Amino acid sequence: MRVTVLLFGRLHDLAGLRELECEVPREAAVSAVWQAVTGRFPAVAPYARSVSAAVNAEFVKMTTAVDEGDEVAFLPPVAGG
Amino acid sequence: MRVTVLLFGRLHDLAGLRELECEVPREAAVSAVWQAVTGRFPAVAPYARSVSAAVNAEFVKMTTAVDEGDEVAFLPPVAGG
Amino acid sequence: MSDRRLAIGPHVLDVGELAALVAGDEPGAHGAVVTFVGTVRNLNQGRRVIRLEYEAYEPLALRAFAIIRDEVAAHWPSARVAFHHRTGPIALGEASVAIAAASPRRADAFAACRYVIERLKQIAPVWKHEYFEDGDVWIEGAVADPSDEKAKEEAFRRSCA
Amino acid sequence: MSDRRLAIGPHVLDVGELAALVAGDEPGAHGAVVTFVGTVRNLNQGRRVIRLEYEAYEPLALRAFAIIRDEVAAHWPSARVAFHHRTGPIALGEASVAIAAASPRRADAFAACRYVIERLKQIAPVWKHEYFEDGDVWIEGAVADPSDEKAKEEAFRRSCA
Repeated sequence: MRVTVLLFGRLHDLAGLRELECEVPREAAVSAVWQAVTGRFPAVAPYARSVSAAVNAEFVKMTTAVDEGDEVAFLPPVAGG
Repeated sequence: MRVTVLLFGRLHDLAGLRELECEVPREAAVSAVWQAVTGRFPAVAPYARSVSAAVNAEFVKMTTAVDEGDEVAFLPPVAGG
Repeated sequence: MSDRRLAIGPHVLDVGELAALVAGDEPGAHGAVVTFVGTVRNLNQGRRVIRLEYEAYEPLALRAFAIIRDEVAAHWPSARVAFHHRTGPIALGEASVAIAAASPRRADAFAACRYVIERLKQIAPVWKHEYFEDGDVWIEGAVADPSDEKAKEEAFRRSCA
Repeated sequence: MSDRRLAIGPHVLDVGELAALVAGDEPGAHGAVVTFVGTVRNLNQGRRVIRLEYEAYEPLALRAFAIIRDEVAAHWPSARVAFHHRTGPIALGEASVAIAAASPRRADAFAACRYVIERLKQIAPVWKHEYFEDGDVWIEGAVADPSDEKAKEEAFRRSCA
């Protein structure tokens, strides 16, 4: 199934884009989407331990399952304020 | 010698005035001025333990000596803010 | 459900507006209003910043803001908070974040205001891109996880409640 | 020596003006500005206040303000503070005191701002006269003694430095 992936902050600099489509197996977890992203853009792989994620603009765990058409966002460590 | 006394807050309500002249002995302390005030206005006497004082717009102790013409202010407990 | 008290976007911040939003309608209902404004600094770790941009994931930021607002309500039921975060390029000296907190008790207003900025720094999906004479850097702080109890406790501790 | 950052009188308070005074001239020199506004409350210990007046010994108040400003400078050398107190009749919901504190570090700005309001309540020669439907009362708080070390420590403790 297909999901939309959003990359923020330094992740989009490293990947060279902000948004992409990913094919992942049915019932894939967010972590599988991340694997697909790092497969295409090895430069983002060092963020494996510090990345967090959101699905359809809700914070989720990497173990959360995604659905067809979901918007999956990967967030490097934040620096608001 | 003569000093000017200022009474603030509830003290002037109790005394019925905000400013008065007091005769005190040479080298009198602020506490002697307070005694003179309570002699004239016994209603303020209960403030003996909570009153603080200033001479010529500087905070002082009750033991500080006053001079001819000084402005001696008596301050009930404060409530700024 | 829209809440004018929570916003993120490229508009210039107005902390006075936020203070008015939390001060309430009834005259004198709140005794204390505390505000915080974070401005863009011209120095970061000894380097002179010449330009700066904030990027945000806006819909998720609004979720994070609502989470923070609800945490404040749980800790300080009498406190009301409003806060806006700016995005895009921000000139040096201008505000990137503005917070207002009101409560009948000043201790609660201070604590709620401080808690909001601590939590924003922990979980708001906002990223800061600093440009220097000779390069640029993405500032990265906390791993954003609203359910991290240790982070919440640290924010609460810093708010000195 | 006049200092626009410290004032007491019957004028309406403008906390935005105070924030601008401490924010400094150099763009981005200060990272955090915290303000406090104390507004007149319509309830005091269960009684409905209908009118309220502040009285002050203004020259001594300015001395007290300078003492507080200097204590802040000793505790938080990077912080700058400005604060104004209003006197005379004040309508419910209006501000009686406004404080602004700026520092490169938000912890210092919060602490300095909180310290100022705690010290003002301890030593500023200001008295509050509250009028109710059925009477009036002079609110009395602390015995004003700037040299009282215990009071200073309590204010410092509350500022959570």
